Amino acid sequence: MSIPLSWYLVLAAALFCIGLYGVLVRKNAIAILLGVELMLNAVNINLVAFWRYLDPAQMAGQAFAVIVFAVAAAEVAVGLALIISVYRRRKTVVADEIDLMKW
Amino acid sequence: MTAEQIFFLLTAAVILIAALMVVTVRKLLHAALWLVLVLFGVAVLYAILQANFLAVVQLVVYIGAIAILFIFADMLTRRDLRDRPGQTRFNWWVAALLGLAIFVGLLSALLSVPNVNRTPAALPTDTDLVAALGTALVSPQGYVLPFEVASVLLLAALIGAVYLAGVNKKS
Amino acid sequence: MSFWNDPINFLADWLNGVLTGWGLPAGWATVLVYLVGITVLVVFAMVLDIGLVWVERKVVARFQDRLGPNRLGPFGLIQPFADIIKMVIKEDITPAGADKVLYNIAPVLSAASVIMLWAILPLAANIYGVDLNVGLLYVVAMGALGTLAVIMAGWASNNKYALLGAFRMVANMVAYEIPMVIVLLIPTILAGTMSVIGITEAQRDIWFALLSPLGLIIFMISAIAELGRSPFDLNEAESEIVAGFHIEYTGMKFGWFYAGELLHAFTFGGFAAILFFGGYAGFFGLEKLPAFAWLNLPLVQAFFFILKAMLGYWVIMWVKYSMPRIRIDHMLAFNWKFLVPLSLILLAATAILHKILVVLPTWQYALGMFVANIVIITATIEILRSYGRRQRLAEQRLSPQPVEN
Amino acid sequence: MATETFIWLLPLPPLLAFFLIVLFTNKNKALSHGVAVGAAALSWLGSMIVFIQALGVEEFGKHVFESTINWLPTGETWLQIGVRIDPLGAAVLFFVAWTVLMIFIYSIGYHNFGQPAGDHDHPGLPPHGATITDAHGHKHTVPSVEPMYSRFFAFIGLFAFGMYTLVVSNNLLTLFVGWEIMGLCSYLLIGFWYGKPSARNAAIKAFMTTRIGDVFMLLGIAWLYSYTGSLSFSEIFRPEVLENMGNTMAFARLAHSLPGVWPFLSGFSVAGAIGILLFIGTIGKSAQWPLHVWLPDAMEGPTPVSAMIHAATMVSAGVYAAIRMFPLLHADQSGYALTVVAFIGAFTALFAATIAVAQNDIKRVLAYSTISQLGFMIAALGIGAYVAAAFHLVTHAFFKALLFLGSGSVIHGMEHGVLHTGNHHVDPQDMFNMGGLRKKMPITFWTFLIGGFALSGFPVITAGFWSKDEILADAFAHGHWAVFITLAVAAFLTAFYTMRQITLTFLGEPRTEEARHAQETPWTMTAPLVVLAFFAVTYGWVGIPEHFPLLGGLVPNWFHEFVGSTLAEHPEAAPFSPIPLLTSLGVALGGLFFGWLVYRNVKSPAEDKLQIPVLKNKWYFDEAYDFLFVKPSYWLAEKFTYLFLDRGVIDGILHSVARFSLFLGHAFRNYFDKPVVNELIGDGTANLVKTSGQKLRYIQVGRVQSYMLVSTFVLVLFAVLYYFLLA
Repeated sequence: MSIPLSWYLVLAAALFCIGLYGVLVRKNAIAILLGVELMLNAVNINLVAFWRYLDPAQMAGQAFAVIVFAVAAAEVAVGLALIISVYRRRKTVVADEIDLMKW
Repeated sequence: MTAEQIFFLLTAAVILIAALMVVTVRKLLHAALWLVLVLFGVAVLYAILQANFLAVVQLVVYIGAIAILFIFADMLTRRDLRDRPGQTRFNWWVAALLGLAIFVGLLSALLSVPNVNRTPAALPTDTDLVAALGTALVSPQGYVLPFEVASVLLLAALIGAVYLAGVNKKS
Repeated sequence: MSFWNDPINFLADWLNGVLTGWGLPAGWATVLVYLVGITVLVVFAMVLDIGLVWVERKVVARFQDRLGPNRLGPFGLIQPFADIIKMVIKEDITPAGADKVLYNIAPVLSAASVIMLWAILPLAANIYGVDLNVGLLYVVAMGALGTLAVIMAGWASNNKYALLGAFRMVANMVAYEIPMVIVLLIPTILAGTMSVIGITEAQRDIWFALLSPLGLIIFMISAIAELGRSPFDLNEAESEIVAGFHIEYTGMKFGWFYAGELLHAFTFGGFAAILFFGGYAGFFGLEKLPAFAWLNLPLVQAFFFILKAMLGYWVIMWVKYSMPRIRIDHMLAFNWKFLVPLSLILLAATAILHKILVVLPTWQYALGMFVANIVIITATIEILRSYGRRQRLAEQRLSPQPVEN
Repeated sequence: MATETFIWLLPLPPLLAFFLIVLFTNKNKALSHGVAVGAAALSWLGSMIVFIQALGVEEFGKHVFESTINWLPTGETWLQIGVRIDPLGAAVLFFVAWTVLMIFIYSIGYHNFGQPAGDHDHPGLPPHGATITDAHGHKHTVPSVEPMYSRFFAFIGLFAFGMYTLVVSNNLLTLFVGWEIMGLCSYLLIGFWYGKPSARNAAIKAFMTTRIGDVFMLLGIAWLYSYTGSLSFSEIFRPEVLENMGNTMAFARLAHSLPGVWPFLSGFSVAGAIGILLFIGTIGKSAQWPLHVWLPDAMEGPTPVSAMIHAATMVSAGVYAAIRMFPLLHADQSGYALTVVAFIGAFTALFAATIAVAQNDIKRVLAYSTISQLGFMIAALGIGAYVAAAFHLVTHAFFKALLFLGSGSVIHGMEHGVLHTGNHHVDPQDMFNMGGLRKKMPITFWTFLIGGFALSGFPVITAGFWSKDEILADAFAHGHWAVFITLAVAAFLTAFYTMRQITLTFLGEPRTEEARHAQETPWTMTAPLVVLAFFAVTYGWVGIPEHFPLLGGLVPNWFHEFVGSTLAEHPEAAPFSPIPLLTSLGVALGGLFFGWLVYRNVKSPAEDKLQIPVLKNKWYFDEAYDFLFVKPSYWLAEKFTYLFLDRGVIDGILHSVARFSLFLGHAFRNYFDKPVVNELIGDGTANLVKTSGQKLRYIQVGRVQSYMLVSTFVLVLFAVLYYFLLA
């Protein structure tokens, strides 16, 4: 007996929600990005699991996982660069304190 | 319950516990290292799913680059870390409830996939999966356009990150 | 199946038979055999590592016009064991304020990242751990784990020298990973696979070193940088930051780093042999002749592989003990402004030429590839020379001119 | 490669050379002439291959090399262009290839390649010579290299392209294209030394004069196309098409409404009218009366070479086109067209010969001689002697090229003498400054002598004799007495002025210090002379009439058979008669003898009895044209068009339009733009946005996670609602 598809789906959903929780509650902007990474990984697990369980000859799942990798890398690079840039100017990485754009 | 299932459950447990640690631990560096553990677990999952290429790329890109980047960023912005006792916002319980609600919603949506307890499909025996993925990514019948768009995005991100994080020499 | 033709499977079958004979279920027996195999592989690597300590010390002595260890045993062969005993019995210090868990994990992770490379290292056509179809990427992935170990060690030591050393090391490794990945694509293109076995088999007629000498050079440079050995050893530059990221480590924890580095160097020698010198095969088709059929015996192949790996390792040592240390900004500039563009050009040229020339007979194909490499090398040298000349002239203009009285 | 495809490539090397020189090699003189001469040699080689292949084809007149491509879509059909080499084309191609190659080689020497740059030479002026110091410290003035050397080779490359295009065309369109390219090049080359006012004026004159002919030619082409729907020779020369055109009255309505008023015009058929229009193009190009005035002035160009282009090659193109159009002229039932042609040709032949007698400039004599000889060909064409015209065209091209190159060589030698003495007031082109050059420039002398004898029609050995004799024989045989006598007189004058030229230039003793120091020119100039002299002698032997006494039948009359087969009906060779033979013998030898007799002792223009003002001044044609055309057009341009039409009428209208627009703009701005657009629409929108923004800004708290929390909450809310309401 091998692993049913549902196990992967449950795991991915849980990982996604943990990531979402992290995004919503962490004060540190870097930690918010960590949460985003968790969510992206949850998505990738689903993509790959569906690829494996539905039609392995069709490469869509893996291809999109690769593209998610690229997007994640880009997001982290730009996000962290933004945070560092903000930190240089304002000496803070707390997301709530970065509020220049309020009214 | 077979050895494979046990192995999966162990990995899943590691992933979930590590993920919870990521969103709860106070020291950001430890959070980043817990994230590495999550990522490693996900790589193991990929390996179980026989997505060898993705498993290795997960290690190279996520652990080798993204996690390192997090650790660097963390060290560069370190002063904040020790000054603050609470790392969690005041309304964390709202977020937790919302997360739970979304978890339930996602489950109900995902588990409604037909035949959700199916077993893995048979792998095509005649082709190399890595070669097939490579062909799919660069063939015009496959995903060459999204792939190229992603590479342009990466380039733009690279330039943007260098510009943002670099020290402006003029000012 | 005889031992001489397929030693690993022969032994595994024998062990499996023994275990099932004892009444174990077949599945458990297989798992146990695998575990035994892994253990044997790791032990082999570590024993080799002990030998490497001796080799390294002897070679460095020769380079420095000394004799090296020569008291314990014949030619000082027992010396490494004395070293190990010393390390094991030394006091194990954990600095105050250190992040204990990370501090203790780091050396293990460092050594593990090297030993895991041995999983895909084929000693002979049928002596290998596993034949991954993404073998080359796996090498890079393990390098990433090594990076992680370094930064963990540097952070956990709670020492500014350690952290500085770790930063340097990580900058070094992340940067040189890029030419490494690019240049790994060249054997991939030439062989049409990322599996190390496949690449080795593709070199039965001609070594990739002849098809892509420039690729070999770039690979060796980035491998040395990846190792953090001289001239890229500014992560442990003792004149500036004492000993880099392992400054606080003592005893066997330091031993793990040390062993890991030695084994890593040897392993990269091995990968150079696999990627460019035909690994266990690569006798230019000689083994197809009946008189040389013995070249296909696994133990002979393993012997030749170790020989080639030793040669690569020797080159790494040679460089290490003859080159001065490079400054960090020079090192990064060298990578980003020179090595990466050059490897990209080489990659593009190789890919295009491969597509064009692949229909030709082998010797014409090889000649075309070789000539292309030579052309790129010559052009590079010319560009460097003219750039250097301009640089020199500019400096001369800027420097104070001697006043003529 | 099929020969047809090969013919396409013939014109291309000189064109490539033109672009190469203009774009890349214009700084390097050796490279430039290398490219140009190489291109000319390539074309020459190709032409020879085509010519030899043409010789090998049985009944070549019926199996010509022809290939066409569709070029421009015109409604439902295509305008086709293509190449065609038939017997006439092959004969012309032969001499064009040879003369062009010779010009190119000659130009190297003529422009003093290898000499130092001049002391104070300017682009646009002829080189003035350079001073060099030899090993002993003596200063010498030597010829200096042309400052615009590369440009010259570019131009003649383009010129060669035009000529080849014209020759290989199978249709009037590309023929006209090549024709116009040559027109442009002749303009550029005549005005090559644009620093000289005379050269500028000559260039403009040549361009304008030939343009008159070209306009009529274009009209003819357009008429032809609208009538037959095609421009390709094989289409328009089909017998039924020709017959149709020949039988249709061109001006039927005119003749109907004005009966008997203009019987000459009304008798014209379409074929005749079109033929005459096209023939006017030839008049311009080949410098026939009354459009002959440009050719003598064209001698202002770089002395012999461009003169040679204009006189030996390009003007031949005009005659070539006329010969091509012969079937059209011939198809005219009334015969008026050919009469006009014959009249103009014969008149020009005589008229130009009279002027040539009184000229002192060595090149001008040759220029008028060219006009005269072209008149011979045109006259031959007019009396239906198709083959004779073509024959004279070819032989004339060779010996006139030889003469022009020879005269250039003479001038070059004289310039050497001028540089030696330093007396720049001596005109190196005036024959009265020469004399006795026979000893100084032997090669030039002997080749010039051969060319001159060929021009005069010296019996039996020279090519000119055979071709001219054939024209006279044809005129006699067909009973065109007027033409016969006119041409005989012209031939006498030809021999006379030729001998005058030779006597003044080469014989006797040097009349000036400069002539005493003249020098033979380099091999690049003399080698072409020798080659051309060879053809000036031998080319006549391919066309000896069969019934000629003694010589007839020794060699078959190849030229007549070959070129004659171009026409649908093979023309009969004229029956042999002693009268024209004796006439041509008499006029040639007589002219030569009298020329020598009269001028052997003449020392200066004053002693020359034939310097009659009316001849000296070319029958006052330039003055007449100036009074009749140039002055009135200046008046029209200045007084009427500029002052009245442009300044008065058109400017007035424009100014009032502008004033009205200004008024309208003011009105719009003050009564519409400012109040309505600016205040109501523009500012009003802005105010609206501003006010609403001020009210709404307070919901922005600036905390990114709060936003996200709210949006997640809303998402969950919607999901729940969706689930309960819709699912």
